Amino acid sequence: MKSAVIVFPGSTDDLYEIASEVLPGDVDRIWYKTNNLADYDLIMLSGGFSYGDYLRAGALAARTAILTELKERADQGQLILGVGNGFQILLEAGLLPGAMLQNKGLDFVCKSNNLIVRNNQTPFTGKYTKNEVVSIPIAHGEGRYYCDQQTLEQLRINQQIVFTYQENPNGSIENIAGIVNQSGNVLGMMPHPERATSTLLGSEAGLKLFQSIIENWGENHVTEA
Amino acid sequence: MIKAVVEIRLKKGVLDAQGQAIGEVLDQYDVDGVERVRVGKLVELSFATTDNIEEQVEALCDQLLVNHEMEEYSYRLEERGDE
Amino acid sequence: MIKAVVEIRLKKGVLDAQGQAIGEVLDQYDVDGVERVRVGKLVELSFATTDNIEEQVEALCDQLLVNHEMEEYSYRLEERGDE
Amino acid sequence: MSQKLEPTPEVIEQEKKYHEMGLTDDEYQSIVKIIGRKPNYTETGIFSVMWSEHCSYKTSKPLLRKFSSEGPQVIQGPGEGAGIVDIGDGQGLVFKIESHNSPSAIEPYEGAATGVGGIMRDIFSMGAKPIAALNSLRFGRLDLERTKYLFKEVVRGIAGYGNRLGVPTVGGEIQFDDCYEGNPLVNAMGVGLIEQKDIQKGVATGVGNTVIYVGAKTGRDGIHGATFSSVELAEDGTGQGSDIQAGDPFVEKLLIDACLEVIHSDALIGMQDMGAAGLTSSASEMASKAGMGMELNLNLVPQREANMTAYEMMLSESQERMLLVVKQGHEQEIYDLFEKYDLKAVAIGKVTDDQQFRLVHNGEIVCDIPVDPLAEDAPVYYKEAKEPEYYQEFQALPNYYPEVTDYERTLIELLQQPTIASKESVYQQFDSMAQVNTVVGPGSDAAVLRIRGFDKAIALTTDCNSRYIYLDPEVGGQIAVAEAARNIVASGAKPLALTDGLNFGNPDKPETYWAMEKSVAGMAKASVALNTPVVSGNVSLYNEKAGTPIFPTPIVGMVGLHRSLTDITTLSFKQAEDVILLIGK
Ligand SMILES: Nc1ncnc2c1ncn2[C@@H]1O[C@H](COP(=O)(O)OP(=O)(O)O)[C@@H](O)[C@H]1O
Repeated sequence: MKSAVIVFPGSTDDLYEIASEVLPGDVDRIWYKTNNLADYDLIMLSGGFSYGDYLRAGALAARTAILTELKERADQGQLILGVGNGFQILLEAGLLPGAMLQNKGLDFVCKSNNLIVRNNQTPFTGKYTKNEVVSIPIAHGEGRYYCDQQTLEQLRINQQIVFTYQENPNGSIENIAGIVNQSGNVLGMMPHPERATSTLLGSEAGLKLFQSIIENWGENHVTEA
Repeated sequence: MIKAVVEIRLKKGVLDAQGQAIGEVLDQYDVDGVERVRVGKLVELSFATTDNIEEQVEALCDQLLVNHEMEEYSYRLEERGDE
Repeated sequence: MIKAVVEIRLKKGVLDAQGQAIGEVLDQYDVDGVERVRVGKLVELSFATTDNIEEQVEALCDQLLVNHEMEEYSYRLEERGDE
Repeated sequence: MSQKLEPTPEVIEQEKKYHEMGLTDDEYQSIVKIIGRKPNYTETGIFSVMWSEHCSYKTSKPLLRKFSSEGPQVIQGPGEGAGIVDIGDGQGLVFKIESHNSPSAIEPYEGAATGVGGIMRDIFSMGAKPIAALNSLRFGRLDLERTKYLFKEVVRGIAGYGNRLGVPTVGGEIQFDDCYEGNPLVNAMGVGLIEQKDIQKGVATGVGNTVIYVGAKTGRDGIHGATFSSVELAEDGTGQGSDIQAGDPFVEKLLIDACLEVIHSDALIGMQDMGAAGLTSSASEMASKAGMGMELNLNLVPQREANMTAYEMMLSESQERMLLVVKQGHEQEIYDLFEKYDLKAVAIGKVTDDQQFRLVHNGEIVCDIPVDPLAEDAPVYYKEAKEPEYYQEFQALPNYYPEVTDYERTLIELLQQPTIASKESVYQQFDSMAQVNTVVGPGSDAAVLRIRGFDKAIALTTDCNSRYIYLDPEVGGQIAVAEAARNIVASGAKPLALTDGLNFGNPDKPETYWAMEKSVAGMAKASVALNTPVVSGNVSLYNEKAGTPIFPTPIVGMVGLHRSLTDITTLSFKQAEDVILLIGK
């Protein structure tokens, strides 16, 4: 298995560092100016504040050239995971529907947080049970997910809502914390699974997300191996 | 020099949390007639040329400055002396 | 109904980090004439009355909406139909 | 040209223009003696900032000498950007406290934000990766509108800047008291992790080596900030709009990443951040430390505004700027490295061997002064100390034993005090988990971070109860250090060393100076007794509003080491029936 984490100016290396610990095979740190994403089984966009989150969270990063290639990769079915700012970038780039607004309470919120797994039939969530409650922390100032009614209807019908908040921390529509695209290969989520990979730090509920990805990869590669 | 002043607002129906928060503290002030507060963004683009300004402003708004999922915009052009 | 549209800008000399970052990303776009980008705030106040609007707008700007250490403002009044 | 408006050396002398810059008559006379002629406007300004309390510690130096910075665990004591202690495995912990009180009193968001930015530059300019931020905040009564505003904006500023850096804010403390009304305290502590072999110093060695400027452009921000923070606030607490220093955390994040890469380049000789007194202090200190001189061409300095004068450029406190000295001929590799991070590096001068600090602007020499006296020969003042009358009065009072009849009500009333109440609404705004090492975040005695890859962790805390210090500065100083050490121990770690943020009123008042002297003596004594040497610190004086000083507030920032992750202890009760012990007397 081969994974990449795309890093923009202002992104953090948290996801890259943790992914390197929990994923098998190579995990490459891809600076946004390079672009060759062809060989990766999993492409991740990390958290942080790309371009300071100026204008709108994720907006400026979403307009860089590497996103054009990322869109092609998404169309070809490669797995793409955006966490926090990575989710915001996927929205701004149109890889996922909807938009992100400033938290309803206006302030940045960092705390431990319970999520409900709404869809465990995605390549990212196979190891969870449906409606499982998992503790995965949040840390964001612009995490209020918004979309129009029609889009929301689509999300529901296609089972694209993957995670919801048990207690809504930011005013997101329908408590939405994470969604996939229609084909299910692109996941964006505001909570940080990479921060929930060790009991020492409070939770390891995020590990199953990475394990689900590994398992999914394994299933798709049995015949080739 | 020409300056484009772009006004970006949240679409109707999108909760304007900032405007609402300001609205809630208004009674502490010396105002009685304010019914509603809305907060938006102002982006000023100063142009070196005078060609195709309108196309350029609109292209920029469509591609970058405005997120059409939740925002809408309007703009005006101003002739400005050197600032 | 009268609406006051308040434009709030950073004072001259104050670093506009947002405008600067947007300006740098602009180079990647199909615009050639933009020399400078500045980002400000837009606040719209809708009034139920027609009395003392100017005083009220100015009082609010002075006391709440504008940070006078770093910002300055201007405003216009618009007659608006019911929105 | 605005430069024409500057007063001539004669006018500066005759009309005592140097007073406006905070220099005394005696100080002016020593400058004339040092350079052998009357200084021009730029030179006078440069001396005034370098000889300000903020840069020279001219009033506090005699007191700071009482602190011990000795100990086998100390790798770097006071003198560089920050102190360093050994945490084993070839690693060091770099840390320091910095105050940003006066900027925060005027523009709380930017004041607090740039306070975080400044302390982080002190950390990474030494080659350390910033791994944690803490703070210590003081405000007036929370029921006043102005206090609410200051409080809210300071917290937002710390969050807005710190969160964007990807550095977790893991702890701090907040107290409210009338004495801070109009004069809030905003102290920020930065902590970094370093491989001892990577330690950088701010030196400019090697004749002909190139001086490189990196980061944000220079504007007119905070001109006179360094001298300003050494003068009492005007009664209305207001300042000029245009010289507010605003921060850009995005650029700082790029600087962190780029600077941590450049330390591995053989071309790098020295690096320092442009903090208070910006270009002036960084350039002259780097030259002086190396026993060299420096010549800069100010026309090459990246400028944000038009028609800046030499004076303005040298005194500007624009944020997110670094000064590097690199080997001659290797400039391009440095430019390329920064370009990778979308940052521009430009050569602005070179190292000379004549020990002069020489500046050229528009083809003219606008400053030519010997660098050593500028950086090192600031006057030192031994102020008069006098025991305040209240002290004997208080000492004579009998001990007070509160009589509590309704314990439940008293408890609730206590918990309602803003100083005691939960600070969750504050620290929830800080990203306390960034970098994924926070074992114990805000809300406990001390924050605990794991050191990834090793079976060890570190503990961090800031503490100071200024009320105790007001009542008895010497004992209060001891209590502050002891409290910090207790917080470290309670988390399961061994206290290693401390940094201090000394916030006081006007030292020209003998009663204030007395409190400084006594509290420093108390802290020094406790730090020796507990084997926690003082490795760095900061002094902020003139914290007065309309002549009333704040309580003496010497803040202690302490670090400790857990030799194993299994040593970590947490605050909460674990299960029913467990025995509760009360230790101490
Ligand atoms: N400004 C702050 N920033 C971050 N954490 C804070 C801040 N103020 C308080 N805290 C956290 O809240 C907890 C309680 O603080 P405090 O009320 O000062 O208690 P204590 O007296 O035990 O130090 C501490 O863990 C502290 O780190």
